[in-house]
Amino acid sequence: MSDLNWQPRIVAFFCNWCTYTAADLAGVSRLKYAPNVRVIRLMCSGRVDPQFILDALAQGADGVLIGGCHLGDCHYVEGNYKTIRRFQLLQRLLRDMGIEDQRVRLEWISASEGERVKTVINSMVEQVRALGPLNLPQRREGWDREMAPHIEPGGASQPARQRAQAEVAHA
Amino acid sequence: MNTNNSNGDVRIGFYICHCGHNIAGMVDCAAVAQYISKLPGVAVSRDYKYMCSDPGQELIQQDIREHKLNRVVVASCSPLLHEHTFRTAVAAGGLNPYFFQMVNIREHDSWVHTDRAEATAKAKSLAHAAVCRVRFHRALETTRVPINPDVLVVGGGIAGIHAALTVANSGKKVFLVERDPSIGGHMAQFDKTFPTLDCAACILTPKMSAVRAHDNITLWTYSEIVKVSGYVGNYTVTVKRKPRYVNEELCVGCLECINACIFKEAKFADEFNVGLSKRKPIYIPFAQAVPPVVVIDPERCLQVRTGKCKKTCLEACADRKAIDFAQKEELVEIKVGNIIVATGFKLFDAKRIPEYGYGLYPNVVTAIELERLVNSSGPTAGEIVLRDGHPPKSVGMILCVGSRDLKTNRWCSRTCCMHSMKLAQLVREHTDADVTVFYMDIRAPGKGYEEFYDKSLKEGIQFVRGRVAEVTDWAMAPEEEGKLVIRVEDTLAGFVRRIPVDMIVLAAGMEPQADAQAVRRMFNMSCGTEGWFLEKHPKLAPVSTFTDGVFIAGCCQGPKDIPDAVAQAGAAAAEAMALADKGFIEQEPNTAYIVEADCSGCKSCLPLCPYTAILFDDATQKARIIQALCKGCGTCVAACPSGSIQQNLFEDEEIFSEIEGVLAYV
Amino acid sequence: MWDNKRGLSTGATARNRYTIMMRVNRTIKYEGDRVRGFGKEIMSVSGCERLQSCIQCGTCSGTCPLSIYMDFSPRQVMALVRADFKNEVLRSHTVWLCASCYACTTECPRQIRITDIMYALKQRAIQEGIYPKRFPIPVLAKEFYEMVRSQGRITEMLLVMKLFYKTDWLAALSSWRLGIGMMRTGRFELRPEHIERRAELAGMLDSAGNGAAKPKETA
Amino acid sequence: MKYSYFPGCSLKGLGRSYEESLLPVMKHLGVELAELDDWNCCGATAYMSVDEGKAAVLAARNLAIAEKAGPEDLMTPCSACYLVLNKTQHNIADYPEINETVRRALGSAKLAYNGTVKVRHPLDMLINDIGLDVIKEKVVRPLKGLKVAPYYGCQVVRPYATFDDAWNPTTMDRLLATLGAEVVPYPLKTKCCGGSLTGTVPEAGLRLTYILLKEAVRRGADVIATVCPLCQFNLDAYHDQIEQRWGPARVATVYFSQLMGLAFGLAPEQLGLKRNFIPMKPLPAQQPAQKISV
Repeated sequence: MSDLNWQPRIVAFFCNWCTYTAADLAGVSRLKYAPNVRVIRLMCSGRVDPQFILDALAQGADGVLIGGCHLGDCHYVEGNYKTIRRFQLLQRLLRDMGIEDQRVRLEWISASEGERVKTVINSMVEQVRALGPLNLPQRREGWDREMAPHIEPGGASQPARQRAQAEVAHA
Repeated sequence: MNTNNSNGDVRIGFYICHCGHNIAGMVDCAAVAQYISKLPGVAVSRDYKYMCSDPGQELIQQDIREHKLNRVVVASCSPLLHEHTFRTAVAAGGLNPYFFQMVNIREHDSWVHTDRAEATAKAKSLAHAAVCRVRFHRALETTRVPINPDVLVVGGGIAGIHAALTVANSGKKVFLVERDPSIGGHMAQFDKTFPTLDCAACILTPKMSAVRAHDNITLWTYSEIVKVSGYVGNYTVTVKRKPRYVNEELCVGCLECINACIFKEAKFADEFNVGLSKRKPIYIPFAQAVPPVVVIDPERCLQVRTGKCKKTCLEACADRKAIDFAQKEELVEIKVGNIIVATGFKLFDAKRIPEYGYGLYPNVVTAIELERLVNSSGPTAGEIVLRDGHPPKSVGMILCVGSRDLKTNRWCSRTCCMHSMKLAQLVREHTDADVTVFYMDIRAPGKGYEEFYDKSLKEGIQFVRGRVAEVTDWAMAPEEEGKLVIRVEDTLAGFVRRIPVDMIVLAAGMEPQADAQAVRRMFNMSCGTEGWFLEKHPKLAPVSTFTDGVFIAGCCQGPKDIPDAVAQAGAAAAEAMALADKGFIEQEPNTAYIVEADCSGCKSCLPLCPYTAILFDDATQKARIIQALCKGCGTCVAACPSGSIQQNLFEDEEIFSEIEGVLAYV
Repeated sequence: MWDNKRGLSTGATARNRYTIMMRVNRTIKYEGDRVRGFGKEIMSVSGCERLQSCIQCGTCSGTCPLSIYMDFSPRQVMALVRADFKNEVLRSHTVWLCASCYACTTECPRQIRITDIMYALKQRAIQEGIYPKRFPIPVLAKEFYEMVRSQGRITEMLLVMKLFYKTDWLAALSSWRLGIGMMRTGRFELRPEHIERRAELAGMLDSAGNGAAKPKETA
Repeated sequence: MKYSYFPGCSLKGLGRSYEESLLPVMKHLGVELAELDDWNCCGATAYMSVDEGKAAVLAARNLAIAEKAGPEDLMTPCSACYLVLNKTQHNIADYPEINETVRRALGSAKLAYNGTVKVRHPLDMLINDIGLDVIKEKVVRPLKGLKVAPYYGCQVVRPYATFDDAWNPTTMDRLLATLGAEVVPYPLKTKCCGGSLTGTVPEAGLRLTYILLKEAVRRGADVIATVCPLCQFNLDAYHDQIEQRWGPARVATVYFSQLMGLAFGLAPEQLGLKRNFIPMKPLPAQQPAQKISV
């Protein structure tokens, strides 16, 4: 935790039509931004399953960024409205888990907003840097140790991902 | 095709592209290849100068054969650029093309970062993710959907006209829909065209008539698109046909009705002459209008507004019975395979720059107003006169009005330099006025344009380099009394000047149409920040949009002059024709499907699909996805509570492994 | 000192001089005449960064009510700053003729805050002592600065008296009619206005440091 | 209605007739003005010429005092003060380095500023808070037949004001029309009066003043209405020098608040009108006789 070389690690889910294209535009325009974000391309932000976000955090990400088309501009008409709905539910869950709002952000970035990719990524990296490491994998171990006496044998050793799936199956 | 579908014995080939200096300049490609080579399942890991080149592709194919690869990962540019190239290469090597994954380390890495170590680390982790992911890939087949060969062209300016004629000449059916009562657009208002000074009407009118006469073109003027649904090859479009209260087939354009109208005086601003002349409630847009029929302005016509008119027009029309007050707005549905959007531009409102006094001083006019004045069919029959009827002795032309200005529009409108020089030459031709052009930079880069600039200089037109600060009517010197005074720094001479003139012509720039955002949404296009429709690629796909089967041409994509608009219209027509002639499109196999065994029949996916691709099978009590209708957004996949919906190319396990991969390299 | 060649001499006297002897001036500039980094330094002052995108259109000069008296027009000053001609800019009296009416800032199509750039240049000229010694405008600025520092407020008549004293006391005499008028209308006031907590203000100004809001000087 | 009030140095000196007229007019409208405790000079344009950081500190001290005093908006009638206080607001918000300088300096006097004060000009407040309807009700002596050239000067509309247009402001036009005056179209309404250059470089500064006066005369104005103490002084005090240089351009210049006072029926003596170099002519005939001169 006190690692001086710690750098925020952020996993991003960008929709193919707007935000991913905008990130391409940022590249073509040679804009410079922080190297801490790893982009995973999906066709639509509506494909972002809350499990993806939880899994990324559980695997050691310090933050998750979701990028989609502006409302009303979705390539698939209304996928991004579904994204908001899920995102808001997930936010509640994350708050209950003690994960700060700034760690998981939803942003609308259209294909022409390369500049915005830069500002969003830079501001997010700074916010997460200020919050410090999330360290969810280590924290989970701690929780598991606390809970171990209270659950039946075998329960605690369930793989992390499956549990994450179970938790938000109905989000 | 190779049918190796087993995930057991995975043999991955990894290739990282230098892209010359583009990637290798910021990413240590050899180190990435070295790192990846140690990952489980990686049989080959190489770095190479240009993976997209023929030898690069050949390298992949050779490795597939020699090393028995069954998965390929290429780390290079954006998949939006070269995914197709590499999939084709993989297929040529004998593998199913979907055993391939691409890593974007150029646009998303080397071009946007400045620290070599960090950029290299990012490349490693992105490549790691692709290697994790690709092992879950499966062999997939594309599906073919037939294309309706008919084309819709939206907008009847010069771009729309040219696109419609080109497509129609190839033997395909075209629907040309125009909002105004006549086609012709802005070009119809021009007197001459630069740089050859040939008469706009002489070159445009034949094309307009050809549209009307063409067997393959259905021309709907005074009509607007209200709804677009479907997808490339199979669009369903709803067109609103506004009532013009005149039957186009019956009207012969004799104009008797106009003379007979109960309004004896023409008293309403004539749109075609930008308000410089008046028209009646029943009118013909302009002499060469196509279709050459009259139209009734519902806002002005007594009969339409109140139902209490003597209808003298009907009497004049007599037994031709072309006037029909019973006409109602109609919604017509058409089916087309491709759409060309050529909705044009709107002129900047010069009142937004109060310094130039448009709207305040009567002799400050816009370039299009002067265009009408100089036109022999215009309101003054071609005489350039001030509001008091006298010819001007001096004319100042102010460029970049509403262009290159962060307070209004930041872009260059591209045509105003040439347009203003053309008008300056016409003013010199028609009057003996001194003409001074106030410019920031003269932009004359087209064929024959520089020569045109030179001709302007030789004709004695004065050029002052400086952006005009203000136009006033208060005099500081005797020669300024009663004149409009331009205050400007002559930046080449290096001092401020006050220049009195009789008439000022403002070269108002171009703006996106007021309803561009609504149109963009309707056709599922993107806009740049300025509001111009966004092309798929600025260089290599300049008339395509991000929506297949929707193309753009002319000024709706950005300011351009007639030659460029026509060239773009031709290009858009060719793109549409190429798709139509191919006869089918291959759909990316990224559709969703139901794992029936897991489906609980809860129906929560049904309302999510905007394409109604999900049905509920009452017999099996399970959901079913119609592959032909699914567009592959994956919204239902993310929502399915039992995890029984999956998406090809974006399977849960593929994405989870990608997440794991990007976080694996620390 | 400022350039005498560009002084306030009228065209007529200049012409007379030429009839006697044609004087020539070398106007070429060598790279050594530039002070590298000066443009960057000015552009790094808060509010001046947009100078980079100046397109030399001349709207600033055209809209400036005082450009007609300037040796370099505001547009030229922008070009000179950007090209690192520090000595030329600081010696010109353009910056001192700026009356801070903000017309250029409002009208600039590139939204360059030209008035603020003029302030930044005035500050540097004063810091470096490059301005005409009895030229009243910088003297006024300095006297104003001192009076506010010590009193917290300005007593205009007192400021004017000091200005006359330090620049041209003869001018004070020629303005006697103005003085009489001021007394007649009850506007003549030499009793210094001041605030109560003068020490507090002085402390605050001290702790603002010397040019704390300015970037480090470049070599 | 209550406002904090920052008069600025000029309103206690050369521009005292501005305050002399503004205070009774505001009182007449039921507006309470609470003068800021121990306010200091805003720094005006001169301070920015010397040290930008200190200029920000000077203005910020006033803002901090206003913030401490209460939630009321801060009204300041002087154009220079209005500009400088607004500019400082923007600079503190936009530039972290200026914010830091200000924070440190204020801290040394145990002051702080959180950016909550709204700086308002009387014109803004009269039109948008009080409203022309209310003002109209108070008019007992309409300025019928009085031709007024509305002169805003530069700094009140540029570049930070949001209550009016920078090129063609109309708030004072509308106010004067409400008072019953005839508003003369005056295209120079936002041109610079010469500022402090009238004193330092009269050749340049006074010429600007002359152009303003000449055009007002040419357009038949009886009086110029202004909102700025420096403009009023420049347009009023230099007529002999202007006459000497370029010829006569005689027209009186008064504050809009003085015209409001007259229209409200307040006594001219109460409005500081006797402080003018060029006296305003008595109001046109149909008004009850009244003496307005030195």
